[in-house]
Amino acid sequence: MDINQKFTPQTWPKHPEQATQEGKNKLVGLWIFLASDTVLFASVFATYIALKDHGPAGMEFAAKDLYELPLAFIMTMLLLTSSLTSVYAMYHMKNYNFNGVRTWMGITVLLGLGFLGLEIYEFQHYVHIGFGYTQSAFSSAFFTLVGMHGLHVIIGLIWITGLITRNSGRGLNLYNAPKFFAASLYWHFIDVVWVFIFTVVYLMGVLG
Amino acid sequence: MAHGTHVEVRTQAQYEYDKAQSKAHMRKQVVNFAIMIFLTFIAFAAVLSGFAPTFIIPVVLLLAGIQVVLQLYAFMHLEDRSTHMVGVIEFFIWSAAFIAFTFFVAFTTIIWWGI
Amino acid sequence: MMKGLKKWRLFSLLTVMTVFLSACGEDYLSTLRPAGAVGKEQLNILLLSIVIMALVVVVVSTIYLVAFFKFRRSKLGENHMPKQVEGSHTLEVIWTVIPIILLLILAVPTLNSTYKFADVAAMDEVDEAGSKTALTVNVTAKLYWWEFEYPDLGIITAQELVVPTGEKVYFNLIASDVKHSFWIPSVGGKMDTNVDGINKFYLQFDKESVGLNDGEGVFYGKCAELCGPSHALMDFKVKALEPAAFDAWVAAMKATEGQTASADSADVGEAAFANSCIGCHAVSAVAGSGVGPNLTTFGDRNRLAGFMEHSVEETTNWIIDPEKYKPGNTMTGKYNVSPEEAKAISEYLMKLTVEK
Amino acid sequence: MSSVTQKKGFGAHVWDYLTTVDHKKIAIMYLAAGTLFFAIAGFEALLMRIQLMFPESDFISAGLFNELLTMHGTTMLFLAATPIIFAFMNAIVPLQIGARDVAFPFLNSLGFWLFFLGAVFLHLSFFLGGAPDAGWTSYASLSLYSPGHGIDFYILGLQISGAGTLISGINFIVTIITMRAPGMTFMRMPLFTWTTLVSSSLILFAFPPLTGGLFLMLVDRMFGANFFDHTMGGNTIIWEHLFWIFGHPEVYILVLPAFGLFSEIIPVFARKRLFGYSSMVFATILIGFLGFMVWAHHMFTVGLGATANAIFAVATMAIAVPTGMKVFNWILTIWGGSIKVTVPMLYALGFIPSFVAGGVTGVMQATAPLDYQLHDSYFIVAHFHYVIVGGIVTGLFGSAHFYWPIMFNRALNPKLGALTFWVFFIGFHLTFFIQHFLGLMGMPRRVFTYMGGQGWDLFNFISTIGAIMMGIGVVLLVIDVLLSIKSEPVNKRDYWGDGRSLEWAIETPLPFYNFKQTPLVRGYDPYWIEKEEGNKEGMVYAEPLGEIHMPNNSILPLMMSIGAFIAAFGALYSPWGDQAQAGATHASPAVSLALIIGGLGLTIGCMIARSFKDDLGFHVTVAEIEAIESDLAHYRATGKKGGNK
Ligand code: HEA
Ligand code: HEA
Ligand code: HEC
Ligand code: CUA
Ligand SMILES: [Cu+2]
Repeated sequence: MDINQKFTPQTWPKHPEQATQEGKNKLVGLWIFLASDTVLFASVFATYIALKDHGPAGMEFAAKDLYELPLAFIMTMLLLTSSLTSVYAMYHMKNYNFNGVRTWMGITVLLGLGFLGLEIYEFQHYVHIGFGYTQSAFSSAFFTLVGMHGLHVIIGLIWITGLITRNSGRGLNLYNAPKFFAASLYWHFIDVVWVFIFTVVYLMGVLG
Repeated sequence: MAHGTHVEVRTQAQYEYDKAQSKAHMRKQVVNFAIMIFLTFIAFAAVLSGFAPTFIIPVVLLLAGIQVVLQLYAFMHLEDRSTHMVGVIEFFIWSAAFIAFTFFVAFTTIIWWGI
Repeated sequence: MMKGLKKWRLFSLLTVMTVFLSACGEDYLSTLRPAGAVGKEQLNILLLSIVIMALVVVVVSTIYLVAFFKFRRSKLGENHMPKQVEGSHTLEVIWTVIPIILLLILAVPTLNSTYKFADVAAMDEVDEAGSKTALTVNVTAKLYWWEFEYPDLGIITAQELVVPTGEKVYFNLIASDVKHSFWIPSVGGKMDTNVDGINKFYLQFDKESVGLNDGEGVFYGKCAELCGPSHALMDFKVKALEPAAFDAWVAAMKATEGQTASADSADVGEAAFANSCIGCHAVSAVAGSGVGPNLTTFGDRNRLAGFMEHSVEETTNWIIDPEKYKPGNTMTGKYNVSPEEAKAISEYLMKLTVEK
Repeated sequence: MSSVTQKKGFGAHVWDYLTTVDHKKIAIMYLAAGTLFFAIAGFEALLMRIQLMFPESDFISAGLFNELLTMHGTTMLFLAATPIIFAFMNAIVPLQIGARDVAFPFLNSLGFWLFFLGAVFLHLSFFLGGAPDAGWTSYASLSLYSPGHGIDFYILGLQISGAGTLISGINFIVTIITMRAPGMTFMRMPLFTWTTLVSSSLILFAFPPLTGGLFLMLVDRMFGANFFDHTMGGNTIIWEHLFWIFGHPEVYILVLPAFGLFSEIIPVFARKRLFGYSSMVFATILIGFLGFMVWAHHMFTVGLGATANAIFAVATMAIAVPTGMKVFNWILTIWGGSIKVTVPMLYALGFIPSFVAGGVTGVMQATAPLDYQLHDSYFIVAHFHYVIVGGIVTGLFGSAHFYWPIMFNRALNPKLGALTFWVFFIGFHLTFFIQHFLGLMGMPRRVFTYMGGQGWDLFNFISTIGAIMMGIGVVLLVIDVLLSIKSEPVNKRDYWGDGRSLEWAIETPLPFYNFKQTPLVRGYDPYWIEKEEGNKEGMVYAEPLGEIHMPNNSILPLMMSIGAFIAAFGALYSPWGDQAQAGATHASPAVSLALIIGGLGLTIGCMIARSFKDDLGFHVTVAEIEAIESDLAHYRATGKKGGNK
């Protein structure tokens, strides 16, 4: 594989992300990793469910009164939309349009940043009203679960930003195509996890 | 490790065809996206509707399940059967989902109902 | 005829095994010499499973040895080329079905006993007068000692559990610091004492403990969950009394209500005890849970602190430096007594008894 | 370029190993590290056994005993058995599937260094205030209570080495899925490759719960969270579940590859195709699957309720069926074969009855109401040492003799090997058989001493004698290994004469790129097929001789692991947790933060450096390949290196 190999839209393979052995390895590897990460999240999710609303005698905070749905809804919309924008980026990658990739990945990052900002605001708010990390088993479980997702968001953002910066000068090639594709898969996975977080934590939390 | 990559040059006709295909595919993705948004709306609305939690909880969980399948198969391209080793990947992902499911069941039943 | 013969064979195998196994271990401690219904049922499952397992091991080993000796290259010649077989469906079916059958045989008593041993519904049953029909003991495991409370009788004791024979005794189990596990091997299986919540189960004592182990007259109980340095020493003892004797014991225990040690006593031991020890150790059986073991029946104990020789001398040594005997125990360093006082206290403690 | 053609100084050799991404060298490092930790953990076992030789002995103190116990169990499972198995996977699997290396050579090296530095970190606890002492299971109530930093070392050490294990697991899965030579379909893969795949998948799904559980305990102890503190609403049973969701699959993670190794050894020395190949594959997958559904059989006495106990009891028993399928298939492979009793075969033959004996006691424990008696008694200790020593350790010792020629181009001494086997094997049964009865006679496990006169004295004494014999056996094995360094090189393919799978088709010593051309696989047991057809070349090839693309060495994996190692100290001495409040030594917030951020910064910095510097590997030209091959031929013929210029 030659990193300087030049392509035209016509010579650009239909599946650029899988045109090389390295690309295939990378994608299978990432999927396998996601399977593993799913189980990691499942462990923490299950712990959260078991500890929901459990705290020392006289604990003030219960999920029911704590969560605010409008905020969760906006966050969900941001993340869902960012999933679509990263699909757009992949669409342009297949068409050998690096500018398209860059623009849509950029938008994805912005949406992700918005999500992250809201999450930080939310955490900050909870701590402010006295629902801190060491408050109760419930608070520890909440912050750990949602925070772990937030950490994934941060990693995803760094990853995508890094890819755009690194490759902005040299455009698409068969060496970086699988990298973009892998980053976008990872980003979708973050969205998948969030679907469960807003359902299990926020929606079911508000239901009591 | 592979040797240099063997690159095929597509004919103009093939290229046009692929391009049209992928455009159509992208339109489908937008529809998928609309469905996801719609499902999210229903889930939030259901919770605010004030029905009994015993009814709403299964519904929102089901909606979440549908969204996840959409993400996996549409956005993450699992439906593309030409993906390298896609069957094996599916096997691993669904195994993970199954194991995750057993954790939920175990933790919701035996931890608090048993003791 | 064939069937009868088989039954007879199985039966004699079982007898031989029972005799062999019961030669193993001491009657106050061994799971192989059970002294109660629960333990007996568990021993029966053990025997059944050993028979099945021995069968499996013998069959496998036989086929394997035959194969091994029959097909040595030294016998077949260096150049012998065996036939390259792929497998056999018939054989595969056989060795799938037979194990399944064996496991099903084992599964029946498993399910049966699992539900039976977990059935503690009788704990809440009351007679017409509204008092409980079954005896319940609250067991609290603490670093490294055991507290036994009889909630319906209003008495409490430590280190030595006293129970009546011939009836089911129910237990509420909990730990107050770290997890332990409550086990009386010769009476029945164990149950953990968690810190998070109460576990319930029952045991039945069918044999009086009087004649056991050369006059000591107790069953041995063990802590079966690693709980720190002195886990190995967290033993307790069990006295199983016939119902009348048990009732007498309960009455004697109740009679200790209000008993205490006086700081003004002429007995140097009692006075010193009242000054240094009474904060943790009660000397009345009608008292709440304590920081240290309730010592009302100390004079009746068979062991000191669960495992040491029960004598004035050893008690004195214990009081002077418990850490030496039970590393990590929670009594160490919480009081100050001279060796002379310690000896006097020991003598005083030996006089605390309800049984004589 | 080639390691054969150039003479190198000592420093260059060390550097070569620190930076290598070659699966064969990583295998050797895994083997060396694993053996070191096996010796340490075995030594700890000997100390424990000597303490238990006589009642009321005061050879070692109660606290130290608990530390030895914990470190013995933890080290044996995570730091001895796992790496030695990884050593064989690394050395053999790429050869068996005809690949040049694993899918991610860089990650392979990272996995090793994370494992190794995590292991070193854990062992530093002995010198920094005391080792962990809550058992390898580290149940939450006791491990939160435990003073000092022992448990913190356990958490962080396992977290780091566990990450390494997970990375290696993913790597093997991808390697086996994507890197097989043409013609190597899934149903033609040798069983060791299959068991590696299934066992790696178990790692994939079982390690995350451990990582999760350890993380919860980490924040509980070091950062004031409350997952397991019941006074704050926490629940210690969650730890038990997470631990055993991991812990049960873990034992199959270890035993499946051992099964795979025996499935390689037995057909070779029976000179016969593995009986029931497809049912062996099926059984392996089934065991892996069932392995996830039975974890609560370690928790029968916890009080989960009758229904949970009943379900888990029956599910556990079910595992006997696929395992039995495997046992019978091995025996039927022997049946009708032509058995040559070599040292590896001795181990295989000793394995079958020992493992069955251990397996059936497992089924007895699965019988929940009976387990109320057996749980946490020496019966359990007997059970798991029978399956572990009888199954895994025999597998590893046997494979060491079996694969030594491929890994080192030397053979171990057969006479000494047989002696080792007998001493070790007899010692093993002496040690552990008798422990079944100790358990039934009421002896709990994890006791540092026992009072005399409870009927346990004689059996404990015998058990210790057996352990000493095992120790002698291990020392003999080590002597054997040392002697082999000076022995004649093997210099040939198919050392045992009856090799069947691809790894036997290459002449030793192996060039760093393995097969010079990718082989074409024409059926199950490909090398056997070629031999049957009289192919003297070894294999037929799927491609003409051409340029070979190989990965570059890199020091970054080691640097990244060092970063994690440093950060772990920052967390260990964190001033924010309950530990610090309880008075254990701790650092100031600034120092702790500096270590955490600095360490993780080093790790992340290396990652960024890695992704910003394109690493495309290098190409070995046809001329170079030919030179290397002729060098090797020259070496094989004359015993001299680099003669051919
Ligand atoms: C390599 C490791 C290994 C393996 C392979 C096994 C295999 C099995 N184990 Fe074991 N086990 C451990 C390692 C292992 N175990 C460890 C380390 C512990 C203790 C952990 C701790 O507490 O520290 C433990 C503890 C343990 C317990 C918990 C006991 C307790 O603490 O109370 C149980 C209970 O069910 C159990 C069951 C089983 C079963 C049913 C199998 C089965 O897989 C065995 C199947 C095999 C056979 C049955 C033999 C071959 C089959 C045939 C020949 C067919 C015919 C057979 C029949 C019909 C029976 N094991
Ligand atoms: C892979 C797993 C494995 C292996 C191989 C072993 C091997 C051995 N184990 Fe281990 N053991 C466990 C895993 C293992 N164990 C686990 C998980 C526990 C439970 C821990 C817990 O409860 O938390 C346990 C617990 C355990 C106990 C119970 C302790 C207790 O409950 O109180 C005992 C006691 O007899 C014991 C003994 C032995 C012995 C004698 C060996 C022998 O086979 C060891 C043989 C090896 C040697 C003797 C080494 C010889 C080497 C030297 C002498 C050094 C030579 C030096 C050089 C060459 C430089 N083990
Ligand atoms: C801090 C509370 C505390 C104080 C003060 C204390 N003890 Fe104890 N004592 C304990 C505890 C806890 C144990 C159980 C130790 C164990 O077995 O691990 C115990 C055990 C004993 C035992 C053995 C009990 C048995 O049933 O076998 C004796 C005897 C005893 N203490 C006597 C004394 C005397 C005498 C003093 C005063 C000089 C004293 N204790 C002061 C807490 C205390
Ligand atoms: Cu209490 Cu062990
Ligand atoms: Cu298990």
